[in-house]
Amino acid sequence: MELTTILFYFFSIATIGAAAVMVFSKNIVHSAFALMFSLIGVASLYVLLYADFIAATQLLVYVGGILILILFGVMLTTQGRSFDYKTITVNLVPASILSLGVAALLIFVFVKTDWMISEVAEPDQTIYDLGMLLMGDYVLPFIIAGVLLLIAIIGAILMATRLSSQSIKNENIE
Amino acid sequence: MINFAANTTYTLPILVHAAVPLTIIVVYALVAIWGERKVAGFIQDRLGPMHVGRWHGWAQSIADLLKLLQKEDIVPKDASRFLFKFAPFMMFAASYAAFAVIPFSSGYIGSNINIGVFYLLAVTSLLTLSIIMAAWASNNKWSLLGGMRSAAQMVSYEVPTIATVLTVIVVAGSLNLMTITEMQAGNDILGFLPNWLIFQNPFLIVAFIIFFISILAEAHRVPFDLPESESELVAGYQTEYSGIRWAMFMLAEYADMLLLSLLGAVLFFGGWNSPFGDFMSGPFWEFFWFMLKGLLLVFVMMWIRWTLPRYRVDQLMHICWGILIPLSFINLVLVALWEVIF
Amino acid sequence: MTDQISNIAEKREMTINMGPQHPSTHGVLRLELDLDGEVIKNTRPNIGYLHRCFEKYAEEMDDYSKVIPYTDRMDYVSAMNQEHGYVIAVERMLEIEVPERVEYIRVIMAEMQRIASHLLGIGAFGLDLGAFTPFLYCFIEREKILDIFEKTSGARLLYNYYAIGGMIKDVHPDFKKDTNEFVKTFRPKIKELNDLLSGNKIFIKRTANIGVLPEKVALNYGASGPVLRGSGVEWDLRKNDPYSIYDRFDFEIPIGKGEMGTLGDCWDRYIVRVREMEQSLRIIEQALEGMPDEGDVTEGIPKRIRPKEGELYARSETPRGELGYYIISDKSASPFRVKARAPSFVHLGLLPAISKGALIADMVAIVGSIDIVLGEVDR
Amino acid sequence: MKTPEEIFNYLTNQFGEEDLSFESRDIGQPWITVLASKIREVSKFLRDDSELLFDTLMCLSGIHYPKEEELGVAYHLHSTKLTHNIALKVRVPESKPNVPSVESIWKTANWHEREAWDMVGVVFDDHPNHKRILLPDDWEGHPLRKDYVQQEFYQGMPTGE
Repeated sequence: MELTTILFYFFSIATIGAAAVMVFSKNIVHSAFALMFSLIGVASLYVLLYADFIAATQLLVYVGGILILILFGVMLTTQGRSFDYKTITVNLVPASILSLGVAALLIFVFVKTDWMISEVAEPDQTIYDLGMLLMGDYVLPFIIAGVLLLIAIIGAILMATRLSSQSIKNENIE
Repeated sequence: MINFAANTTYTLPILVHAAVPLTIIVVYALVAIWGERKVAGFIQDRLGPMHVGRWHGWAQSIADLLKLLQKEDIVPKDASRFLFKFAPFMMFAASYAAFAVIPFSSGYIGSNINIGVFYLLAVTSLLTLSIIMAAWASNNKWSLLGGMRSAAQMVSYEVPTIATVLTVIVVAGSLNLMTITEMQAGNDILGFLPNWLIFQNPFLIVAFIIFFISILAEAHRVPFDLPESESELVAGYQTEYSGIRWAMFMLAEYADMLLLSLLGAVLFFGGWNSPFGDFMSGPFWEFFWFMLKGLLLVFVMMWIRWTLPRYRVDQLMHICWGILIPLSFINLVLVALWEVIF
Repeated sequence: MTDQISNIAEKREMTINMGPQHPSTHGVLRLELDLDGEVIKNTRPNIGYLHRCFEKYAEEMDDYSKVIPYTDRMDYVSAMNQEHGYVIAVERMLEIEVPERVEYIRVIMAEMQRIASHLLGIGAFGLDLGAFTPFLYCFIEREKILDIFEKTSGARLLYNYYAIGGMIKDVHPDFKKDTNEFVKTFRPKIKELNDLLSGNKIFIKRTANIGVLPEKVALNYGASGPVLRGSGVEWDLRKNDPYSIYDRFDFEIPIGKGEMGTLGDCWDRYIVRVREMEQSLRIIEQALEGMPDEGDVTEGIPKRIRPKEGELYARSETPRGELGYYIISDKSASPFRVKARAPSFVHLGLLPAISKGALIADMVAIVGSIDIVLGEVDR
Repeated sequence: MKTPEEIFNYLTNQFGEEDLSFESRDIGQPWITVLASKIREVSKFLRDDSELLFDTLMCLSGIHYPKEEELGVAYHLHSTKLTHNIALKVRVPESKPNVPSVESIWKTANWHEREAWDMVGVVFDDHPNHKRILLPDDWEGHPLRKDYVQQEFYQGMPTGE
């Protein structure tokens, strides 16, 4: 076996295992950290596919951004007590049926598709093409997404300042 | 079956490559901890360590390391055991992994990938998570408060860091740290100044100041050392740690300091380029110059550490969101304009 | 909508224990804080961890002078001032005069101790705010004072040097020279300290407008010393109710003026201490000049201390504020009741009032700025 | 600026002779003994009257008088505006040691009254937080009473040496 193959299986198993822990863990913070391992595993798989830019983006955005946001949300909304993060499973039967159906569908598609296997050569300019595409063909969606994010940030700031000016008020003393 | 014999051609160089930065980090950490004490001693009008190893207590950090190795590894009863034990190693792994793209000299770089800077920033964002992990797993309110603070701080200060790194990339036109370094060779500016980026564009001086303030915050150094501010939060996320795990945190912190300083050296001060053109160049001297630049920045961090008080958490956030981020974006535009005009 | 938000905010409260083992509570003090995020909603100080029954001991002693070593242990960073307060109280009960030279030595010792105590207070305050270096600079100077004390009394912290009616022994022959030397070298150090801390932007940001104590509140809570003066009240027992020979010296009472923020904030309380050190230097200089060279300091010590029946409340200005001794005598050799009114005890009592709405980091600044000594709070 | 005698005369004009008495001994300072039930009224007057203006309570001490089987509370007042001092004293029997709290008049009294309760056992009515302050909440007895006997065990731990 090649080293890359070993690494591929290692990261695949790690990703799937972490995902399983995330789903089955009763503790929501444990789930969040399992999600982290899963995301890092996916990033490693991207690296094995020579998609280094996507791998780094995966780390920066999902692990460094969204996951931290999730953890923040979990920790702040549970009133600061550190061990009250239990989750329970509801709607066991419909959920199982639905997920089994989706799984069957995916396996069916996986088996049925006529996969074309080709040897990937290591590209030496991954980001150059990406940049060209973003600033060329897809410049409009790119800018629209940027404006949307800007509006979201302004909205968030507006909401945050209103809330904090209410709660942080130095009360006068008698 | 795994055929190791066939793989030695791959595995051995990889292991050697991995070992080089590790050696540099460990040796640097031992020197830096001793150095920090000496700097503190000098600033505070005292001697610092003097006894261990006779000459100015040079062996003090080795003795400390041995002491830490022998200490009991305490895990609090209600802690989340796996995460508690894992967090320090993950933190060190994150800062260690980032060293892969640092060009130590023209002859040595761990991995010469195209997206060097981007990879470095992405990997260091794992530091934040490991701090949250340690903070939460300790099951201690002070730890949790410290973890939350540090997460907020690091996430915020990542923005100005990335924005200033972006200004350098605009000038350099590459994300590859090796390429960025190579293009700063030579001494052409005003006839004698080296072609370092900080001299190439006046707005990059502003960028460097913003960058340096942000890395102070990213590396949890005074005046932004709120996550572990000993007078308020006891020791922040490290409160419950002892022995080797605590040593791992310290190692990671010092490694992080060096990493960000070296990044600063690459981005603004010409990386491994000698300040005297061809004089004193060559792979070994390049390594010397590079480390010298990085350690100088580390020294400035220590100097600040022992001089200033620390900010409060809301003031810290205000500096980031209210001053550094707008300034860095305005600066980005100005740098770009300068590049277009000249 | 607003109601909902405030409801959520209320539910989010978390109670946290600051202390008894915490680096910035200056001893074994436990503060129960109700937090909303990092904003303090309520503070409940819990004290008594260092309680040693000073008052009970004082009543059990068979001699008034045996109480003096216990007064040292009340405020252990300004032991000389504690002794001074007790000694003048008993002397007033006995209605005795003390020799001239004794008075001068007492004043010099007390003022040196005031500088030493303020140095510790300021240094620790800086340390609370993360400035480590000023702390050590302060300690270097404090060390010099302690060296002078050690030469004379033999002890560095708990001196037992004052006696009722005199001093235990005469000062060391080098005393005058050493003290003059110290006064000369210390002035520039205050400037150094001002450069490092008082004028530091970050330090001002951390202390100005924080923990504001208005004048009226300060008086109602019985504040005294630098805490009261920081709120702009020109009140110093050395001037307003002179004891010993303080009326002979020319010095000013520094008060807070709200220079960096609101009147009565942490910075004001801090700067009052810095300026007080300068005034203490002035007093020491004048006292060294006026001190008689000859005179037996032990001759005035009475053999038998048995005050007549009566009671009095004698107060003196320690570095922390008004130290009062309320002593009741029933004609026996031991006091019937000794109550010590410790300034730190009173100042800690006003902590909940000035810390409402502050952040945890401000709490550290506030506790540091009122400069408590737990030995005195718990007695 | 008034002497204690003047303050006493001023007070008797306001409150009458029967509630107040002026006392002094061989040495030290004189004091005014006030009837326990009147202490809050008198305190309020002392604080607010324009000729007295006692804005600070310097000290509040609990005292045990074993011979008379009485508890006492001494109030030392002081005016920063007019720079005069006065001492008040309240005596109550051990069997019914209730004294109205002056916490609403001078906030200093809050902790001092708690200490007096803790050490001597004076009960302050209307105190907002009437708990022990220096000793643990479940401690037995009041140490500064002359007849105090230390409990042998505290929560299973021996208290002696």
